[in-house]
Amino acid sequence: MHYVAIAAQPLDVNALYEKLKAPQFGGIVTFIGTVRQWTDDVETTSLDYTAYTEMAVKELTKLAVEVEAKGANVIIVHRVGHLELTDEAVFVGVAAAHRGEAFKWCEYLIDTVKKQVPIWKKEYDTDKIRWGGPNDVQR
Amino acid sequence: MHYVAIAAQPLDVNALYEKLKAPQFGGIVTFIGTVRQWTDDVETTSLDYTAYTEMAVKELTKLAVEVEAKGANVIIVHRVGHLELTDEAVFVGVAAAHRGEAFKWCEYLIDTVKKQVPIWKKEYDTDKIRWGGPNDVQR
Amino acid sequence: MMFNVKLFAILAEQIGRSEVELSIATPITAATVKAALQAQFPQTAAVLADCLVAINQTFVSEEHFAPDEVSEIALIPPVSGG
Amino acid sequence: MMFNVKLFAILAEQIGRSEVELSIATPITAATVKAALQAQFPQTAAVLADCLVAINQTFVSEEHFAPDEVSEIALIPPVSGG
Repeated sequence: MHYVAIAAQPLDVNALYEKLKAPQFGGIVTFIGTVRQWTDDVETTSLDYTAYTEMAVKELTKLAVEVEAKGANVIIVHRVGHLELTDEAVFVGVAAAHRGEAFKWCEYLIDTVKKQVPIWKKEYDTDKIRWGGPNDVQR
Repeated sequence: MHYVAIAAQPLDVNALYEKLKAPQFGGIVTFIGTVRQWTDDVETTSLDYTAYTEMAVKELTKLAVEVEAKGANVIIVHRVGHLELTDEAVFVGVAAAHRGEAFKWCEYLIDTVKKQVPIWKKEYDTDKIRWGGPNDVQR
Repeated sequence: MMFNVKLFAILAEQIGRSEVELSIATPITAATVKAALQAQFPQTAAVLADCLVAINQTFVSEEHFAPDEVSEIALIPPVSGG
Repeated sequence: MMFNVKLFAILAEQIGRSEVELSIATPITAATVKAALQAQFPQTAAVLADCLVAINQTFVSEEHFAPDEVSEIALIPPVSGG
């Protein structure tokens, strides 16, 4: 059963992981995006995430339902608010029968979240503030 | 800095995850293998894992060092002993600068662990006991 | 007709508000929404070029909407979650 | 010469021991180790066909070892970790 959310509080990674476990699934893949200090020669000190929350939850739900229909448990939670270095920005977890599917579906989900879910990053770098970061491509 | 182990006690997934975090890494991918109930029409009730522990640790260390040399933190811990359904058998975690690398390296590590690290599964199925499981191919 | 339009991220920052009331030509499409914002806030033109439009919390492009089909309009700057 | 050889998993179960002392022809190779086990425990032939040999905790195949180079020998049935 999927669980998706936009969260104003720090992500409880362990609690989210525990929700994925089930006897029919043998492979659990999680992706956790954390706030990184360096992007090439740009140094980040902190981030603010904002979201169009209601629409973001709808988009996340669509994605989770799509992957769960193939046979999986899916969890996607994205943080909003102010984040410091190493704080968790996003948790994407997939439990599936076999590991190949779990890897493939987890990567698909985070790739798609980054492309089409209405969430925005305002990045505080040491040289200036950037909406979307220095290289707003798939990284 | 890598951490590898053969563990006789249940895996503390959260503590292992926490070891991966670092300001230079923005993408953390973990694979957790859990004891699955069904493999096609074979029902598993529990497993015993045994290892050639000293050699297994050497093999895991080689793998971790190889991947960390590309720029990553790596954790690989495999459980031995008696496991029940949904218990964690293996934790493989990779923290890297970008998510594509973290996915690729994590999958490479678990694929390779399953192929060449001296660890063995004795599977208690409802019809009989199987060394290696019903389909000892990459699943 | 007058509609409230939600703004986010860099667009909200540029205009200093998270919602504006705009006069939008009907039938409503992504293009008429964008044209309405640009008419009232020409300084948004560069950002607006990269924005998407969501009507009733769904991305739209060529679709046409009658006024009574529209309960929520939003301008979506390039997303950067994850 | 006599050497202790470690056994694991199904092989240990078949023989009922986790280590056996075997007379192995020198120089030592994967083939001489396997031949030695099969000579003493012919019932292991089928399993042995799929086994690898580790000398000093490293998989070996064609390499030759003098007796004084060998500190540990193990027979490795098909692994099934993960």
